[in-house]
Amino acid sequence: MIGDLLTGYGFWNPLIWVVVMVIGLLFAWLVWRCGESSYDKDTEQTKPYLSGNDEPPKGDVHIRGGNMYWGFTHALKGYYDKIIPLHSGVVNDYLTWFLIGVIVIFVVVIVI
Amino acid sequence: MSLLLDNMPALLIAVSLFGAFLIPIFGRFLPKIRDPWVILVSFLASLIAVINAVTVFTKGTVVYVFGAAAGSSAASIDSGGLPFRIIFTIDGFGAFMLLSAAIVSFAVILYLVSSQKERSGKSEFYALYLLLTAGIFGMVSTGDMFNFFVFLEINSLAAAALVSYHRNGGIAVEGALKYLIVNTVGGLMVLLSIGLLYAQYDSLNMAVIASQMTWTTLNIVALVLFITALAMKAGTVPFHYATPDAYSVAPSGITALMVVASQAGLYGLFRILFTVYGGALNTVTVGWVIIILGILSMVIGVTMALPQKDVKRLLAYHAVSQTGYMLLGVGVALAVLGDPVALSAYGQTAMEGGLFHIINHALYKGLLFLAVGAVIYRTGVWNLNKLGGLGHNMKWTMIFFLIGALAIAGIPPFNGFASKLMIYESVFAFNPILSVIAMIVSILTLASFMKVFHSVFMGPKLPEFENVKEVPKLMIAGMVILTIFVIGFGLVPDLVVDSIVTPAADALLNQGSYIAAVLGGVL
Amino acid sequence: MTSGLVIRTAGRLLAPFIFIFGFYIVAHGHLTPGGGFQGGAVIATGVALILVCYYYKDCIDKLTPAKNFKLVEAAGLILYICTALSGLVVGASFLFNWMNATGGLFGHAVAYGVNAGDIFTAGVIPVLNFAIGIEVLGALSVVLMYMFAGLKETTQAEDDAPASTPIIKKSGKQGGKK
Amino acid sequence: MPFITVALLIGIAFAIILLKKNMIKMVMGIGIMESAVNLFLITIGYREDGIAPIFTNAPEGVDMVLPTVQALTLTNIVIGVATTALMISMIMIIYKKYGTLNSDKMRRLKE
Repeated sequence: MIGDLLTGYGFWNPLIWVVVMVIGLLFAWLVWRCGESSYDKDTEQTKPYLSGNDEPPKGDVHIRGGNMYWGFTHALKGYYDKIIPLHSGVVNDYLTWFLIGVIVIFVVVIVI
Repeated sequence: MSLLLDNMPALLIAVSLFGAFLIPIFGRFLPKIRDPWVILVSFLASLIAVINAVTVFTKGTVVYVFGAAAGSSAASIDSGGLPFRIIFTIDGFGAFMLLSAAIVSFAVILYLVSSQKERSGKSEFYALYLLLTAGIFGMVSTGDMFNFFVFLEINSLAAAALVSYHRNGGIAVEGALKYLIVNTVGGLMVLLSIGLLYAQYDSLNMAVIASQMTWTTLNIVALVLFITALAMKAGTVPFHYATPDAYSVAPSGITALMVVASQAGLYGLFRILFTVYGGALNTVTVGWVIIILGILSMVIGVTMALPQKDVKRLLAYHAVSQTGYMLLGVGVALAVLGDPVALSAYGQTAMEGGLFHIINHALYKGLLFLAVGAVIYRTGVWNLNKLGGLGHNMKWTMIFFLIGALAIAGIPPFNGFASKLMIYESVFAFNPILSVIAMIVSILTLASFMKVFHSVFMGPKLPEFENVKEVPKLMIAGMVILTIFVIGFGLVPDLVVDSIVTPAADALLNQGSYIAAVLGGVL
Repeated sequence: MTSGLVIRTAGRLLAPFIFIFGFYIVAHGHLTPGGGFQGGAVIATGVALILVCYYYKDCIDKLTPAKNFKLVEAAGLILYICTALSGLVVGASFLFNWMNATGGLFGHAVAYGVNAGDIFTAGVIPVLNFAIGIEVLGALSVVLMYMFAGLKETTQAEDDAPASTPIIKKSGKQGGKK
Repeated sequence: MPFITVALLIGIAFAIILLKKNMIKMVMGIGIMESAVNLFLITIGYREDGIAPIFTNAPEGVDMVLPTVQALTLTNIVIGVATTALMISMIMIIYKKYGTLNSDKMRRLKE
């Protein structure tokens, strides 16, 4: 049938996947429809509730990109400490890596 | 009409160049019609590329001899059965690359015409753009070693000049200079190894060299230089350093095309490995070298991308990381090239996955760069720490970026998932560890695109971006074209694989048919 | 950037000869070593000589601005492509040498054996040589002119001023890019 | 013998490119590398006692040197001119903006 992608083990059909997703979304929409409908736009309901404190300005609420995955980079600090200085920005180093690559690959191909 | 159809491979180059050289004249005397002219030429060039590709997929390999009288074959009798003219040989793989270059280059020119409206020096900019397109088309369709080198250099020069176009206080020029120096050295090494091959086989034609190839020390030297230099052009770890530098400072549309330009280097690498060396290789060793380059690219690319703060630099490291997938898939196929059972069991699928990933990557990475470029066009800010809340004002850009991000992370039903699935499953049969690494890299990719999406588009409206508007319609049109292909390739991957990817993989795996197409079975 | 009267006079005298020599190399590209690129480069050295002898600003004012050389470059390239495409018109492939041995312009047959060489031979190759010569002349001149534009060049008045009072002047022009 | 020269020249060129920090000298190193490759190409086409490959100058029965590699060399020279011009122009702009030619200081793009 259209959309079957054989991969050697089985198949993958995005059309079936899309149909299933649409059914799932329909179901979710139905559940959502059954919910409380007393939401009112121009009242206190729209304001965020922060334990009774005032809402801070919008710019402070947004989590900036540099703060994300702080834990990940911190956990792999040893790795990043090694890898970041390699990207030194000095063009001589780039070409040194090229020469090293040539020699290493040549030795590998010759020896093995 | 048949005259035009017969000469399609030549027109591929001629139309781009002709259009490019007329632009300075138009820019001087008729500035009004320059932009429509650029779009027209780019459209014609893309159309010709598509026609060429369709011809190849329906009728088989196209061989075009430059400067010959009508109807003469490539290996004519008066030259002793050896081809001595410059020959264009477009087989399945070349046609496949032509398709991806044609789609991306046309989408990008629509985007550029709109986004460069306020800039100066546009005549030379568009001329260089068409020159770069011609360089890519030439690289993927030539059948002549030296011609390949010339187009490689045209590609590098035009790309470097385009990268440096908007100086931003010299930083763009710095990136361009690094890119140019690295690629010049690489290009000279390619020429040196072409010289090594020419000295032995007295021919520059790939088919002739392939038919006589043996596994000697000199050929190994040439092979290693080819691998490293072309991997450097494609941006593979550990030769990738100049790639993020250049990608992050180039004008956004140009970066989208430079992804294709780098993949033309990848094309050269695969062409050399499979067609020129082919069966003469020590396939297991060289295959593992390619696999290890691929794994290194994937892991280092994605881990370097995670902590980046410059949004375009982050995308550039992802380009390095995705190149690793292609090398992994094709490397597995190369490693089992000498083993027919394994080749038909999973090698062929791995190859198809790797090649399918090339066109997918060109499409969704192009889309991502264009979407990010749209953000930069309106805000003028690169830094992820300073962006935020743009989803309120730039809804279309947000949708396009989301589609691109989901595709690159391999979320169904977009096209990235289809090719990644093929790579995972076939590589798992070869070596489970490699497949697991590939999946982890994919997860990290998703994580880092979560970061970009969140910090650029989500969040409350920031006061400094209160008046940001949606980008002009032509820029949207460029992104729409790529989006259609991203979704379409995702929804019907089987049609795409059957009609364009499998011929490409067959063309690479079947060295004999390439040689026979050029030499006509003489040797 | 001081150039005295001697240099200027010598440059003015030499330049026409350099141009003619370059033209000779272009025209005889199909007979002797040389050709479009070499000849064009020789002509461009003539332009370089003029640029060195005179001040960049004077050259721009009195001769022609750099953007005209861009047109020259584009014209050369278009001539090349059109010549190449004319091969398609006569029914053969791109770059087909259709003027060879037809008796017309550049159409004489090549004589065998040692001879002095006939300039009206080789078909489209001389035409392509001329195209390349024009292109290279334009391109190299543009490169040179933009590089000179990027230099911090003193003017005539500053050169003639006493050495003890240097005049510091910033050159605002951007460097060249082809 | 010429091949040793070629190897030596390429070695010198690599040494210059890798060790010199001055950008102009790096461009010179690339120029030397280009010359080395050109010399290599010319050498592989050379024949003992060959004459220049000009059709109308060739007496009967004399070897010519191979013209193909000379055409390749010529093309490479042309490409080299374009590359060098572009690189030097870029270095001029960088010098103007950064005030230095040292590649160690030319690293605003890193990490």
